[in-house]
Amino acid sequence: MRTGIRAPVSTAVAIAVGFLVLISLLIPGLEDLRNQILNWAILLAAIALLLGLANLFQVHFNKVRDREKPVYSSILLVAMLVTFGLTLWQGSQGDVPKWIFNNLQLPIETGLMAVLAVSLTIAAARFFQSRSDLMGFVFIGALFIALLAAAPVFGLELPIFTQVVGPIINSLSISAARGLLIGVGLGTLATGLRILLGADRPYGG
Amino acid sequence: MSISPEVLVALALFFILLFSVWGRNNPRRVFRSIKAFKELQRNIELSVEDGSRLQIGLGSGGLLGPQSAAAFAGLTLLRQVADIASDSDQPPIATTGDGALMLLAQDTLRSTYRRLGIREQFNSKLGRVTGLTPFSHAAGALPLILDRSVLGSALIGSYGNEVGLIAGASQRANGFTTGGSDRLSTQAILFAAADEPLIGEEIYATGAYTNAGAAHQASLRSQDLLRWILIALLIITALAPLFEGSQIVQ
Amino acid sequence: MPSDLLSQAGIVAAALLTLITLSYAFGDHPVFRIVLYLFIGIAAGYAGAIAIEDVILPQLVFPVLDAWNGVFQIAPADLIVRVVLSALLLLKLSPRAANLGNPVTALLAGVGAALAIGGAVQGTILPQVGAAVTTFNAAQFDLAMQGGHYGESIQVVVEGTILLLATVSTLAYFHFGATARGSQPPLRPIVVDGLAWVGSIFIVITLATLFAGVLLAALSALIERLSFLVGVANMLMGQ
Amino acid sequence: MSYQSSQDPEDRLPDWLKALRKRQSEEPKEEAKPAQPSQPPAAEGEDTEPTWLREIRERHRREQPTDEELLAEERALTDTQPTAPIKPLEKRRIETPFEPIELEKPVEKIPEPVSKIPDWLTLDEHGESSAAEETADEFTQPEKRTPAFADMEAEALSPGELPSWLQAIRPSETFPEEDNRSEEMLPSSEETAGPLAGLVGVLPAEPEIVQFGKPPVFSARLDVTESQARHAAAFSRLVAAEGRPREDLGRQVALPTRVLNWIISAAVFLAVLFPLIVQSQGTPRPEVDAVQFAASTNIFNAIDVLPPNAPVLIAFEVQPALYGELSAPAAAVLSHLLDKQARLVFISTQPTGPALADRLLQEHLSAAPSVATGDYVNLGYLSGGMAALRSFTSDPRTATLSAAAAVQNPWQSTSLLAVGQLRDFAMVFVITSEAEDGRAWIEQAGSSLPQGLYIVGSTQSAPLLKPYLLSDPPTLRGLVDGFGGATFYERLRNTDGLGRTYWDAFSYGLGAIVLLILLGGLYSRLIHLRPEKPAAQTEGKSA
Repeated sequence: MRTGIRAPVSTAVAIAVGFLVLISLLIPGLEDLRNQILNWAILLAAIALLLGLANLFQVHFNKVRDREKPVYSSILLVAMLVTFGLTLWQGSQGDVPKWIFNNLQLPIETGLMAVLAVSLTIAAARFFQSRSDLMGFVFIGALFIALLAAAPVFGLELPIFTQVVGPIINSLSISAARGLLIGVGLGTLATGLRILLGADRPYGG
Repeated sequence: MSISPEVLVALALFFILLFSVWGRNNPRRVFRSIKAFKELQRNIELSVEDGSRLQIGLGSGGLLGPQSAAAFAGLTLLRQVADIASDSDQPPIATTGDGALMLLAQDTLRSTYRRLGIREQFNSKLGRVTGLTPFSHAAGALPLILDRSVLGSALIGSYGNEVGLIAGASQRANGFTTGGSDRLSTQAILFAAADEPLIGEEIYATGAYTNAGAAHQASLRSQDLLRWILIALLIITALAPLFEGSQIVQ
Repeated sequence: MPSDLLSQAGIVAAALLTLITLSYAFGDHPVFRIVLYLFIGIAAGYAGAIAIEDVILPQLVFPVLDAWNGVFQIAPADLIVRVVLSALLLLKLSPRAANLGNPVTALLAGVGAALAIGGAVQGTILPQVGAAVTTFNAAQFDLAMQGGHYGESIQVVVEGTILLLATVSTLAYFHFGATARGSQPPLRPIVVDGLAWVGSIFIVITLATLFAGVLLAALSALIERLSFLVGVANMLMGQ
Repeated sequence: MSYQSSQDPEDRLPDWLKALRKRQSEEPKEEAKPAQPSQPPAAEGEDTEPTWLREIRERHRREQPTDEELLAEERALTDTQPTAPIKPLEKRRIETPFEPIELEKPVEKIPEPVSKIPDWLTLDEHGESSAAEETADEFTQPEKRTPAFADMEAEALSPGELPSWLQAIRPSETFPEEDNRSEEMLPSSEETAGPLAGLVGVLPAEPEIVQFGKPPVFSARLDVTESQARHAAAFSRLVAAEGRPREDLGRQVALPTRVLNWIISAAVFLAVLFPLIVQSQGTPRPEVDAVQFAASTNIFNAIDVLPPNAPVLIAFEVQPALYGELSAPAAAVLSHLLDKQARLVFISTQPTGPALADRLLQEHLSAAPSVATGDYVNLGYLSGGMAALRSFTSDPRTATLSAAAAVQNPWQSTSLLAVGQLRDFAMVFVITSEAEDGRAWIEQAGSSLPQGLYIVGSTQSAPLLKPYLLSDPPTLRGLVDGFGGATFYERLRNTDGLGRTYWDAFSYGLGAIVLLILLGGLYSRLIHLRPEKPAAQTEGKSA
């Protein structure tokens, strides 16, 4: 059995669908077609998410089978299957899924975010180790101003930062952020066009 | 003065096609140096030499929005790294937090392996989701880094704050991290916490800086040209109210 | 009461998980790993179930079941396309038939690329360029000129120029094209290089401001978590 | 379009649905919701259906748009579209990609080996032939190679030795064939699809620096072919060994660094814990006339004049990770809204948004009568990202909401009876942790809201959202961000809330962080100052 679909088919699909959606975004009259394609894409993305779930399951099932840190992987598998089954059964607003979300998932996730406070402090404290040039000084200097402008420090108000220097730094960074965003937009535009031109074929074409 | 969306898209398209033909063989026309790419190349070499693994992170932004472009840049890098390192003891591993991106990563690896004639060595574990939400995706990548299963991580995709966890773990384990994102706050985290950050639009230049093909280089040149067109437009738009104002005054 | 018991168990579980997660700040350890894997599993299971509940059932399964019974919620052609695309995508599960699903991932890539282009142009580039009109405070400038306060009008121009320079030089910083110089690093035109240098300072300032924002957000998360732990400790000691 | 599920016979359901039904009937879920008048009569087929399935179905049925609604949606979706036609250039250009690209010739499937010989062995020849036929490859031309790859070529680096029995059964005649392939058969950098088809060669990207070397194609192919067996032998080992820690002692983190990290962690934790434990409230709150909080004052003023029972839409775009931070400013603003007897309507484009919104209300605002009695509307999760958001902001009533909203028809509730368009809401709030989500709402909804939009944001989103406060006309009318915003807002209202509780810890934590960064910087500069380093890094990462 030959299972490969020839690349031109995939490339043609990507280009045709991509241009259709793009044209429908730029000129009016094709909204129905676009919505149709977007509905398919939303459905396919959801199915892809399930394939992701299957991949996660497979990777960790294999680890359990191969006795490669099986405790961790079996915890993951049990947690995944129980949450999946219960949420499907009761609905995402059901009591048990809500309990799991509020008392298990949320504390860990906010906890990980809280750990970031330490990780980022360490990163900033070690910043000069890797970068002791002018830009390093500018970064740390601006970081100090931005931090000191945020709130009183050890209970002491520092109006020079909150009312004078802080707003200046903020205003400059808003303008520079605009430049950064336009640049990101240009990069996005070019990257998207490469897919539509068939020059980039990440779908295996 | 303004520019309409369709004109901007048409211009970009035209410039890419133009630069694909014009001036592409001029050896003096090159790109500025970006340290992150040099370091990335060094780490790829290192990973091939000592048989260690590289992680290419694609983020968890998904495909249905503007954030998809960042992941496409990551997929280009994946293809290029796989081309070089698939032959090594430990081929690169692609991690993501989105199902559709996982499929594209697997497709990319599968086609690369097929092209290299080693399709039997492809394994779907090489393109995987480590978690299905942004933070759980990062959490899933932590053991890879903390256990030093990967030598380094190239994070090119749409990441949020969770990138700080990955970069932090990398610092703890003395691993190498480079990367960028379409989100500015993520770029800020990487600027401080990654070994070599890619800032602004530099992630979209990944293909051109890794010799991914003529189109990548042409699109980078068209980006440059559009940049100056927009700069001109920006200056005119910003100054116009003053001149209009002074005309009114006169 | 069982619900009370459940909620108290929830608080204790949440406190324990918080404590273990926070302990990662001091170093990695096996208990933290267990919590990490628990988290990945729960988040994945929850996300998968929501995908089924909110998208796959109403968009695919129910329409198919109804069509089976001769009732068409959506046009038959549309339904057929959905079923075929979904089936092809599911072939990705099989190592041997995975290639058959390539056109479907290609479709997703095409849609993604188009949305990226649309979003970049309509959502970022044009609005941001459009926002440049506010760089110079034209109203204040006009008023100053009309009132003969030329000093104030110059101030408006200077402020605006600095802000415009921040945007323009930042954009210029990223200019990639350069000229090769043998074994020397490639060089950009001097004007571009100069502008880029100015831009790099603005960029670094911006990144510092944004980094401060993330750091403060993380600090806030830490405070909320520790406050929760203190609350639970007080509750336990009070009992 | 008619829709009847009454003919859903049980026996036609797939097994897994049957199983679910069975379990459901054994454990009947509490019937909490009354049937909606707009629903078609319950059908016998549905009686045996699980509650959750039926709820989703019912919601879905209700959401079948009428023809009129469809027309409305069509109109709505055209409103922001530009009118100029697209250039025909793209259309002409997209024709070229359909040039025939032969990626893979049909290959007869090699029968599965009956012995224990692995698959790849039998595929060796097969892989060879298909490789020779691949003409659509994207290999670039042979490029300058890095030393690493030169090493790779050497046999010495071969990762797995080929067992002799493998050597014996290996079809060796394939190699000369591979060698004899003509240059044309080999892949080049030529673009094989798309409008760039036929273009060969790439621009050198800074030759001496950026040479992402791939091995020369010819030898690489030969290498690869030979290495198939070696790698295959090594492969099972390497994939399986992924979880094994690398024995690389040279890369162990130095003890002083670990101690330093430990000290930093302890300092931050203690600085935050101390004020929380002693419940200190000594840090001054921002003054009510503080200029930097002018955007928060705007929100206060707008809510203060809100008439009772005004419908207020709240987009709850909060990632779970930042729920902790956002709970303070969100609780401050929502409690003001609840005091003004606003009718709150929640929606979210995040799957976890509705659950978090419920949690916030129950955790911090349960004292409000409307929260205690459940007199608020949660429209649930709006799936489909930007496209769905555009549809919702154009015409909220036709948007597809999640199953969670299926519990009751939200549009029949008193809060929403008077709401047909987005502009019918007295105020629209976005509570967001990410600037991108806030931006999406501003861009999609800002133009259709004459009264503008209000945002309660995270500290990290504020720098990127502030420009919208200055735009002309202002699309964003007010912003409360982070603990600072929460504390200020509580001061304005003359109340104590989460902001007050956290404010001292925030101030002390911030102080500790500033101090640690300063000390860390000094430590790096003074103690670890290596004279040769700055010279080597003058270009820096940023340059």
